[in-house]
Amino acid sequence: MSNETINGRGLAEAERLYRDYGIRAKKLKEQGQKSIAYVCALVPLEIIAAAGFIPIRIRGDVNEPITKGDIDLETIACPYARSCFDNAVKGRYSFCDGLAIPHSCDSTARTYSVWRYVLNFPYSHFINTPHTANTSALEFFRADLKNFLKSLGRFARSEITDAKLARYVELYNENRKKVMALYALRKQDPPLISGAEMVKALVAGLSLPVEEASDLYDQVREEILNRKDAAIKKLPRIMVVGSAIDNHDFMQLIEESGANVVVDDLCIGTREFGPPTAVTDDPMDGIADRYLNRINCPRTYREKKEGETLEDDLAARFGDAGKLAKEYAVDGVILYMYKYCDPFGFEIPVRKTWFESLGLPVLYIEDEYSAGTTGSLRTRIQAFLEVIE
Amino acid sequence: MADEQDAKKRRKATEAAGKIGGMVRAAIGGTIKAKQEGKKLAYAFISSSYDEIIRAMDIVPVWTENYAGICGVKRDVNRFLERAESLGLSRSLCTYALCGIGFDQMREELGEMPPNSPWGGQARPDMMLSSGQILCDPRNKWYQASQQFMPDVPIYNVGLPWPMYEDDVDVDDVADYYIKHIVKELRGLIAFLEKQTGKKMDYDRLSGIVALAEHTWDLIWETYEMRRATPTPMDTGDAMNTMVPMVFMMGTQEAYDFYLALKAELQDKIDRKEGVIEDEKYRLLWGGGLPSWFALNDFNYFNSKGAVFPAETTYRLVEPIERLNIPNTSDPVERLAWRWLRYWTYWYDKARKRPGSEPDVERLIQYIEDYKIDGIVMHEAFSCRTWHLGLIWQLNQLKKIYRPIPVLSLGKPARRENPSLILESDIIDMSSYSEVETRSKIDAFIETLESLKSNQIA
Amino acid sequence: MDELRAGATGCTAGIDIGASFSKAVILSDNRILSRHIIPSGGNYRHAAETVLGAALEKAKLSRHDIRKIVATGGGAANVPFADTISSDIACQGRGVFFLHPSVRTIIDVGDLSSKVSRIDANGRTSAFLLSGKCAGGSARILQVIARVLRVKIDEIGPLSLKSQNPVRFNTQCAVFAETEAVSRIAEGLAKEDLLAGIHLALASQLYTLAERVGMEQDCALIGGGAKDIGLLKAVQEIAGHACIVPDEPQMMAALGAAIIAGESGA
Amino acid sequence: MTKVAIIEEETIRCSVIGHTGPEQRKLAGRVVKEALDKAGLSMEDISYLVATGYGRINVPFADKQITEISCHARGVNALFPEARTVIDIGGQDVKGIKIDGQGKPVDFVMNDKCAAGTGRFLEVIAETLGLQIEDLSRTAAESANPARISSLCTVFAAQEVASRLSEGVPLGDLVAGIHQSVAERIIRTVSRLSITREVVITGGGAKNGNLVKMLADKLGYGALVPPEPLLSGAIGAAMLARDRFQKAGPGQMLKRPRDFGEVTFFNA
Ligand SMILES: Nc1ncnc2c1ncn2[C@@H]1O[C@H](COP(=O)(O)OP(=O)(O)O)[C@@H](O)[C@H]1O
Ligand SMILES: Nc1ncnc2c1ncn2[C@@H]1O[C@H](COP(=O)(O)OP(=O)(O)O)[C@@H](O)[C@H]1O
Ligand code: SF4
Ligand code: SF4
Ligand code: SF4
Repeated sequence: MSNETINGRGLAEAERLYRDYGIRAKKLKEQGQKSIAYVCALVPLEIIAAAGFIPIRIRGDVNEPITKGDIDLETIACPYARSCFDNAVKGRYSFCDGLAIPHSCDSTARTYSVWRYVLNFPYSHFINTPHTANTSALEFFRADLKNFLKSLGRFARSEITDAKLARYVELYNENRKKVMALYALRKQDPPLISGAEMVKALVAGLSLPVEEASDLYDQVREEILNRKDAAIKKLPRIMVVGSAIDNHDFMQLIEESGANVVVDDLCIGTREFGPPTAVTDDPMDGIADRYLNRINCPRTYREKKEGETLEDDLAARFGDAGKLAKEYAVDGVILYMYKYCDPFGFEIPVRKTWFESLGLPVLYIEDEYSAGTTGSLRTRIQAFLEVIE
Repeated sequence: MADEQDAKKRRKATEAAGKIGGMVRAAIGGTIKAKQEGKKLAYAFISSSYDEIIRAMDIVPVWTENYAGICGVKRDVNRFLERAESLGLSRSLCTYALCGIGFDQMREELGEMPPNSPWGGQARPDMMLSSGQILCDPRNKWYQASQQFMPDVPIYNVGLPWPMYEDDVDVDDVADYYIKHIVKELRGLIAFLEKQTGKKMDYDRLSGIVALAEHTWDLIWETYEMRRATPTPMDTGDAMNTMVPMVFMMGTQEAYDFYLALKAELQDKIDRKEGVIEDEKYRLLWGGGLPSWFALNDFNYFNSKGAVFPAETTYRLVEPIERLNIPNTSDPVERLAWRWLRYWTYWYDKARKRPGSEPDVERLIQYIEDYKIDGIVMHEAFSCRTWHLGLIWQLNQLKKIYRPIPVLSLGKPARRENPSLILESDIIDMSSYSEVETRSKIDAFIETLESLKSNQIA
Repeated sequence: MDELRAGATGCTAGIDIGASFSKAVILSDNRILSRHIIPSGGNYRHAAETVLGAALEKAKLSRHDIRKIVATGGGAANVPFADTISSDIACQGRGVFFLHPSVRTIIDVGDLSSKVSRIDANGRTSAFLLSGKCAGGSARILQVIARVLRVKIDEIGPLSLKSQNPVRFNTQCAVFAETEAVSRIAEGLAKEDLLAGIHLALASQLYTLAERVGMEQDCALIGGGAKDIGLLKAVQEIAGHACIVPDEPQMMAALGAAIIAGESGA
Repeated sequence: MTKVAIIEEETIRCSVIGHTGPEQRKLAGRVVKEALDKAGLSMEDISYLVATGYGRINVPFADKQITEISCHARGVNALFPEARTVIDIGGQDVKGIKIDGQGKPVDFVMNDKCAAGTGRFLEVIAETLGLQIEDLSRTAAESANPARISSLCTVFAAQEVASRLSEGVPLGDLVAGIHQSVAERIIRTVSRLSITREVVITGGGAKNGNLVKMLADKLGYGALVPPEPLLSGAIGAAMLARDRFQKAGPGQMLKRPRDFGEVTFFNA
């Protein structure tokens, strides 16, 4: 199957799918295959896939000035969300049949109506992901996901059985495992795959049916393992921590400045691909649990337990990232945030404190989601690397 | 000469609005005093459906947004914003939160109130009540950020969702699991407060306070409706003051009495046909956004140009209780939950009847009609996404779906053009505000209204 | 000539004191008798005197012949002899409507700021937006670049049209644009490609502003920037349709002011 | 401005400051030659050469490019070992750098998007008023009553200043107001770091005594200024060059011919 669906191999194929994003889904559409566009890692892909749709993650484009999107959306939304919206308004996702938006943050939730009306997809749905993570919230979320499932089922005119859900839980878990296997190639020094290559591969996969994405990741891995001429040198090892990065430009900038990006805590990165969905009797239990409790995004409030010290609390909130930093032997951390991103913004001081307490130097960058900022970022990054040296 | 003219046109503020300054000062002073007396203080966010619960537990709320607003009015925010920035917080975040965090950090570091704090300062809390509702990220993260330098102060985060407006989802179909969750969150809050105070909740007392609050809701709603009179007896400039008891004192007798007095005053003004200004030429709707607290004078400027604001969407946080269709229940917590859900979904059914409409747009249309509105004014504060995202779109949508009001169409089939002005500045950060520029925008807007009016007559 | 004199009892004048240029238009019975434009220089009051004087001279009139004078533009408050002041938005609207009654959207690219407005079928403004407190989205950047490239401002438009390959221009700041332009040229970039890139960047800002008030097919580009054919092309490209540039696009506000002066009673 | 410093062991052998035109590459070569001539040295005598600053990539004959952040930190540390915060006011940007006792930067912030609040702002105002940049400080000192400048934007502010001057506002008051405005912006940028003493102000802006005084007023304590603030970056670069050379050990550095690469772009 893989050879028939994916022409070209590994990195080259990833590059093609990354550049011509959505091309595969457009092709499949000719055969009647429908897809649902979505924003944010908090949308349960298992449900969309089980309903018979390809989930297509909406991307921004750092090289494309935001124009049409600004007509309906205030510029005080985060620039990443604005760019995603701009691209959608410009018709890059018009091949999709529906839209799913979760309550990730103000920049997405408060603009749901704008997305819904301006893009005018035949189907749209808002997933009301709770902000707090307790048992009541989990129950609520489960009910809300059932509601999503029902609504999708109505649109698809088909019943979404538990067996189908369970099947996609399995497929997505497998997919996530393959991504993490790619990450493992970066534990070596120098890493076998660069940060920029990684972004391209991961993003490419987000526009494919999950089975094909898994194949793609396999092929990339195979190619990397056999690659003799990789130009990756031994350089300081950097971890990038922040909200969402879906263009390779930023990683490339870091790597051009004389460092290797070896791991991250990002969307379209380990935050999204790291945690698997628990296999439960009712698949929805595992799904609700993953998207509320396991995806460790600051938009979900995790409370400081009684009697916990501040250090305990930080360890509970950022321990995952800290573990990765250790596993991948990083030399420094770049905290990367978009302007107007409240969920991450309020955590910058504690995150900085936390990484510094692990002995890691931290560079904090607030960016605009535009390749236009490259020039001024270069100086900051180079200076940071000089500090690490 | 200009002064003379201004004097003639000078707006007549309500007496009620005049009382607010004193009330706020007393409230803030009161929290500091309460602290000294050993009462329990809680940092809290407005519009989080927990006012009655806090009051019933005798906890003294410290409204942190309010205090930031006060700093804004007093034009003393810079040192707190800069402090927050130096902690690593971006200036693009909610400036209320930045001001609050900056202030708290300074107080903690000094071990006392920062020198010359506006109105005596913001007292150190015994607990913090976050609001992880669908409304706003900063209220979900602000207190957590403050814990970095107040690790001993516990937080309870109340997560209160409501369903988003969808074409194909009826609120009643989902209300079940929403209510269940909201009730649990509120009960969790009660348990938390019981633990913090060592006292048990007195549910009869809570019921009493909920009932008082609901009477207050109705009363407030009536005062809003009274402003439909021509000339309007009160405008938004005043409402930005008179909202204080609604927002910060809900569930108290004082708030109820305040609105009782306001209602009587408005009735009196209506009977005497006394308007905000003598010669009311344009009726405007404050159609969204929080005001710039340091520039409330701009409302006077509008007034001096013959424009009044009989209505605003901002801070209109009540609907008539009866119309909320709250199911019968003797449990005050359940009642709170239903009121919450129904309030936020109040406009959904109306919106469903007009294709392309949306609850927020529907509300604008209703107010335009009820208050005989000539124009809309909105404010886009850069630091607050919550109240300011979607405004442009609402305006666009309004133009698209709203049928022309006959008087303005002048027999022509043209769409009604709603004149619009979007000011760009912030709630408390003055660095982005320019009075000259704002006023010249207002001038141009008034000219626009003038020419539309003259079209109407022609 | 006598005819003109005869009509002169009903003469009105509009004066637009802009940040960079001051303009005056003298109007009689809906006919333009004369118009004049001079650089504003540092002293607005002086500029107002001079530009009106010159316009009067062209029309062979004296101050007494003018029934009413309306001032507009950023420096309007400095015109002591004006009877009233009117906002530039209203004036532009009237001016454009006078010449091109079909126009519904007006994009004014002035020296310090850009303004976008919509007018209805009666020539009244129904909505408008101004660019912010940053000169980045205005015509000033064109002036700056012209200086860097050592070409006359009138030449940048034609030069830009030659570009096959517009670059992406990063700097929004009208001041730092100079530095970026200098170093890009030093890197060997062709002047026309740089210009075309700047035109695209500016046009896209203008377009977004225009779309916010509602851009319609019948659209006019005015102000000093409208004289730049490269900018015009870029705006049209992004908007996907043609834009009218009135004769003497810089004079629209002054013209409108003169019209408003004529309307407002005796 | 392009600056060159040559150091030998601990001492500065010589330094030269030249104007940065559009032809950076050509200029860098010329200024270095001038410095060498002054010191009586030739290029072969230079063991290691570090280029820094906005145009650092345009110095083809450098052994290494290092950001101005590290260089300023190092340079200031060499001059004032007690310094913990550096405020660098350049023409292209304003930077705040926190440094440790070794002169390593530990944190930094910069404003390089908007000319308001940079040295460039002052240049534009000086140009508008027909003053020399060197005279600004003195002119401002004449004022007891600084005018409030309401525009933040450089372009708007220049306009505002010009028209208020014509309204009869005294020149000194306007210039003082402009200084006030720049000082506020700088403090706003730099206070994103928690500023700790001692504070050193460098870069061209530090040559402006009035500006330095206003900054000190806002800080609430005095700030240190190097004898030639324009040179801190170049000195730091030279120190870092020496550090690198010493670390590598003599003979270890590759000696490659330094190409002065004169290039001119404006042949018109
Ligand atoms: N031929 C041209 N091409 C490009 N820009 C021009 C041209 N002529 C004038 N400008 C620009 O137009 C601006 C002046 O426009 P104007 O509408 O008169 O502004 P203002 O009324 O604010 O003075 C100046 O910034 C100038 O650079
Ligand atoms: N003699 C002087 N007096 C006052 N200010 C000066 C003087 N010389 C330079 N400056 C200021 O210094 C700035 C340039 O500083 P510099 O550190 O050389 O910047 P850069 O390295 O970015 O070119 C100028 O913009 C100007 O404001
Ligand atoms: S970057 Fe931040 S604000 Fe933007 S979409 Fe993500 S979480 Fe929301
Ligand atoms: S973002 Fe808006 S609603 Fe939220 S706390 Fe800030 S000002 Fe209030
Ligand atoms: S970026 Fe440039 S043009 Fe914009 S405000 Fe700053 S100085 Fe002015």
